[in-house]
Amino acid sequence: MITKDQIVAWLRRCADVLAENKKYLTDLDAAIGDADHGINMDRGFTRVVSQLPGVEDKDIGNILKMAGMALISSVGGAGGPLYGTFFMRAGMATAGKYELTNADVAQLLEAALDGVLQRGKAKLGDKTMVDALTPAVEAFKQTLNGNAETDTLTALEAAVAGAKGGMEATIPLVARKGRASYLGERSAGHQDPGATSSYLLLNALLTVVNEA
Amino acid sequence: MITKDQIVAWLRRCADVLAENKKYLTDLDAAIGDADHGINMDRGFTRVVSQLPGVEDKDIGNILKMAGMALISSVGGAGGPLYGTFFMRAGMATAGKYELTNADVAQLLEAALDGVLQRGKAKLGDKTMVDALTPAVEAFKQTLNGNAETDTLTALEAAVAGAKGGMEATIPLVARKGRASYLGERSAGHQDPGATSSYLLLNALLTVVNEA
Amino acid sequence: MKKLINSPETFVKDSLAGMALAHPELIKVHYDPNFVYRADAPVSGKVAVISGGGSGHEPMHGGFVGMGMLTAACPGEVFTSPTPDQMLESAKMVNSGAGVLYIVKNYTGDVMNFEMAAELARAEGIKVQNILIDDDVAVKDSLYTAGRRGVGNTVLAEKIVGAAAEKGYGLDKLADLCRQVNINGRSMGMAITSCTVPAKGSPTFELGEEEIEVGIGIHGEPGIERMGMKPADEITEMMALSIIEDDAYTRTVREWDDAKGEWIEKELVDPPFKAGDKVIAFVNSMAGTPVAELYVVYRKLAEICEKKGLTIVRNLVGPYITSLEMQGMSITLLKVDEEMLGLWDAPVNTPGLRWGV
Amino acid sequence: MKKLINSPETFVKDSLAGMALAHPELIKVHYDPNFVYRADAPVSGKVAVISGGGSGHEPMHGGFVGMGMLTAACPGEVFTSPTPDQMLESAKMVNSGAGVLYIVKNYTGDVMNFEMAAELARAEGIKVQNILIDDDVAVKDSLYTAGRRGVGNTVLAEKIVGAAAEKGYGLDKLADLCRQVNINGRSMGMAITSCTVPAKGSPTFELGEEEIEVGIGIHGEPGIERMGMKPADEITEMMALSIIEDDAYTRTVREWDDAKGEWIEKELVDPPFKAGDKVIAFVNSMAGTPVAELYVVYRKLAEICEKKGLTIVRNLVGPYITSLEMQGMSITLLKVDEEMLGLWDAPVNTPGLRWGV
Ligand SMILES: Nc1ncnc2c1ncn2[C@@H]1O[C@H](COP(=O)(O)OP(=O)(O)O)[C@@H](O)[C@H]1O
Ligand SMILES: Nc1ncnc2c1ncn2[C@@H]1O[C@H](COP(=O)(O)OP(=O)(O)O)[C@@H](O)[C@H]1O
Ligand SMILES: [Mg+2]
Ligand SMILES: [Mg+2]
Ligand SMILES: [Mg+2]
Ligand SMILES: [Mg+2]
Repeated sequence: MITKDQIVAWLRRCADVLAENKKYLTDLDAAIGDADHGINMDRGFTRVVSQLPGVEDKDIGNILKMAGMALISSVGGAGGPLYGTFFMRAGMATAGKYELTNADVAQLLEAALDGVLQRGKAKLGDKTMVDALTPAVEAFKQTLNGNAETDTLTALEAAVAGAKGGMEATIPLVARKGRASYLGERSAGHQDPGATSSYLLLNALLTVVNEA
Repeated sequence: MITKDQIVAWLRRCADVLAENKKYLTDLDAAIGDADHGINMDRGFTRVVSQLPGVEDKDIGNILKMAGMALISSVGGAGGPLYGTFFMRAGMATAGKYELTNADVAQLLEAALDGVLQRGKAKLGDKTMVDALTPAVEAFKQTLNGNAETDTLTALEAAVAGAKGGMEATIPLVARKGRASYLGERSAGHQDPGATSSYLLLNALLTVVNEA
Repeated sequence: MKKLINSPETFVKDSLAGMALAHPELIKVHYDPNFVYRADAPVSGKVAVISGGGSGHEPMHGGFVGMGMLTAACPGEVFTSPTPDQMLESAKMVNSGAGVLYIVKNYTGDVMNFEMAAELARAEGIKVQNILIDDDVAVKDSLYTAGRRGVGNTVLAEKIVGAAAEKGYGLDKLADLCRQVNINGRSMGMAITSCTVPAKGSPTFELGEEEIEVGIGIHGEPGIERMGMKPADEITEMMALSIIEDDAYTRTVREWDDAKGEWIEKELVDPPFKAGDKVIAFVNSMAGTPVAELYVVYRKLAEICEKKGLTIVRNLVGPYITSLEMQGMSITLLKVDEEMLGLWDAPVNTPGLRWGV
Repeated sequence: MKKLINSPETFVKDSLAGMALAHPELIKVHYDPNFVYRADAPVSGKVAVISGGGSGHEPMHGGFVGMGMLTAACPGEVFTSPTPDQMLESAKMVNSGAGVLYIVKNYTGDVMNFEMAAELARAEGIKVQNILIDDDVAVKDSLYTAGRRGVGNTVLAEKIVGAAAEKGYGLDKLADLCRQVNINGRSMGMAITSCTVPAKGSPTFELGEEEIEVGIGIHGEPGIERMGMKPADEITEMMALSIIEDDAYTRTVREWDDAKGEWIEKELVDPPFKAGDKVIAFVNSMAGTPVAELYVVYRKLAEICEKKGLTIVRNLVGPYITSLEMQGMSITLLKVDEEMLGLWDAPVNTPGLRWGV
């Protein structure tokens, strides 16, 4: 079970984590992109947090949609539409809810990933955030599979482990989508910044749920 | 006595010396000017030498005037008009001659210096080529003074010593003319590039006469 | 990092404010969301031409807003694509009812943001078409990448399409023209020094004392090859030949099909240059390279074009699509027909480009 | 040293050749001696306006040759004043019989070479006047120096005087106008990085990672003060106030007295700015600073002018009088009356400046 307050705490936690990792993500992006991913994500979540007070008393769906809109209109670049879509779809999947069952969380994650896939048209192995998100969503669903009793924490731990594995697995890959793809073979040997921020966002959720 | 051939040898020698000292003069100019004096003088004397064949059989006056014209139309900057005028006036002072007595040389030097003074309006102590040329011309005349027997070499040696002293004496001076004057007090502590090239030119004449 | 800015955070807004103060008769600036628009917009009966992209490429795009060129421009953060709300709000501000053409440089971020903007604008009843510019021949294996980047040809497209909008071309005809300009233009860039993104504060890449990088993008994206410094003529020849001898180039783009009411995939083919072509030759500074050096490049480029049978009918030489303070240059050749040439010559009055007025 | 040149020796000529190829309808280039001249010169009945100076400041001066501005320009080697034969031959080529005005930046070399040229031209029966531009307020104690340097105001003078020549002003009236423009304009420059003279191959001066130099000249001459990097607003304020609050400035110049047939000394006084003045504001890039940063500076400059009661009636923002690839900028303010303003607005058609055509 994840409560509305935990969702709000998650978004604040995302802002903190991205502020802490601003330079790290930007440096990753400098190697194979244009050195702005950390700066963009930090700007985006600063905006999200600044708009939280206006929606904190609404349902989870509305809160996540607000986050999506805020990201879309403040991040820019590739990250903006992708993470914006991620949270918009997450919000649509949780419309009207004030707490989320494991099944709700699974739906949220699946819808969000679908949004990213539709918007960006990346496939697994293209060295993008999809490479972290896909195994995470898979692991979450698998952990639940036929086992309604599994607690959210365990499933989230599996998801985050999946994201981490996916993120690290981007290192040897040659990018086929986004700015890193211009480097061709030279993109191999570097961890993808978007996969890294995806891992950080999911890990932030785990931390929040863990603290409860 | 200085012969026409020695004058021709002098001009060639000037070209060699300036080529050798191109970087040195340019570095001096970088400190208090615009880093081109050596480059300019080298370009100028390369032009002089290239035009020598056309006038080598003419009189000293014509040869020196050619040098003046060549410098005027190839050096540019402050050095061009000043050294151009120097050699033009030297040429006018030696019109029709094929060899120069000590008195002729004194006249040549005096006329040349006068030209520089008229063109540039610098006074002694302004930290310019005038500071090397003036003591040189003075020393040459003084050495001859009332002593028609003095040989040219001795007088030239005195002149070059005068130029050297004048050149070195520019070091502590604050520039009041030319580009170095923009530095105000900051021009002190550096040797003037124009005074240095003047010393080199006179020393080249000494070398040539000495070799004879 | 040494730049004439007050802070990385205020750079884009301060610069927009200065531009607005300097050219009040040509442009206005809207803040939050940020966009530059024609002082006299909306222009009755005319299609609005809007472009945008990350900041740091000035005068492109904001400096190309004005009579005969862009109706509006959306500046993002430095090197970061702008956001859909900028594109939407500017469209609402300058749409005369004749519709909006978004000119989009082919970068993942720009493409996605402009697609979202188009969807939002359509939802508000505005007719919109997005046309891509993807002219950078330095991007190889484009089947496996995000495709060729949009670079120098964007400037030429904005001029030509802007003139056509001024002449009263309808949205579909304008989109056709923009697509024609895109497939007939090719570019390549090189860097002598790196740029420094203000928010990062250190150079994007490092080049040695005697090193250059050929094939870089306008955001300091790595190029094809790093090599020792060479005479300008050699560099120019290498780049000009890469452009002129580039094969037919095929790729799929997404455009909106108004009849079907959905995005469709379209295959576009750039025809290779051939002897007899008339071209506009554009030698562009990445900002830090002075115009005197651009003319050295232009001299050689003109010689090569002549040798290859291309007739340069017009040229543009200067810093028009820049990369912050980067030293380097790019070359663009655009094959033109009489229609495009007439539109190129048509009057233009913007902060960055002006003639005929 | 990394530059887009073929060699230091060929740089000036290659660049001139490229410019001639790019703008055949506007200009022609003569080699040995080198000068750029209007394609349609001599222009019957009009006084020829000729300027020149060291190369490395492009587009000034060659890029300002054309209808409504310069009739000819003499480029020297990089940062080295051109020679009298260039000035003489260009005068002979473009003189229509109405005489020649030499616009001379106040550097010892330029002054002497142009004086020699004037003497030579007069000997050939050409009416000539030399007018100095000396607007750099960074030069202090000018009683003990070669005086203030000619910098940004040169661009404005060439535009205004060129327009007046186009209108048919006679030589004396033109010389008067040029003198008026000179005494009413003041400038100041600053550098973020040094330039590198090609023949020298290394930077003229060294600035630290966080150092700037205020008061530099356009040849990398040292400035008034070296200081730590500051926000653009602070730098702009410091420079703008140095210009606006500069006292009356008195100096002696040499001009030719036609009646007396000799050079005479003339005392000229620059009146200080005062509230109510109308000014042209010119924010210039030393080349390496991109226009986006210039607008940041312009924003603050406009604010300061307003506070000081100066009305900016026109502005010019861009790289017009540069210093090779130097990063930095200069500010020029020129007090104008109705006559000058009308001449500023008059059509101009040159490679570097164009409007009204
Ligand atoms: N088509 C795509 N689908 C999914 N993710 C993508 C795609 N293109 C890029 N990305 C992700 O976006 C990240 C870069 O984001 P960011 O730096 O914010 O954008 P930009 O490349 O526009 O500067 C990449 O590391 C990658 O993970
Ligand atoms: N008015 C002057 N009279 C005499 N010599 C001068 C004058 N102005 C400058 N000089 C000399 O010229 C030298 C600089 O020459 P150069 O570097 O060729 O010219 P520029 O300063 O134009 O670059 C100075 O070192 C100085 O000796
Ligand atoms: Mg990025
Ligand atoms: Mg010098
Ligand atoms: Mg980006
Ligand atoms: Mg010089």
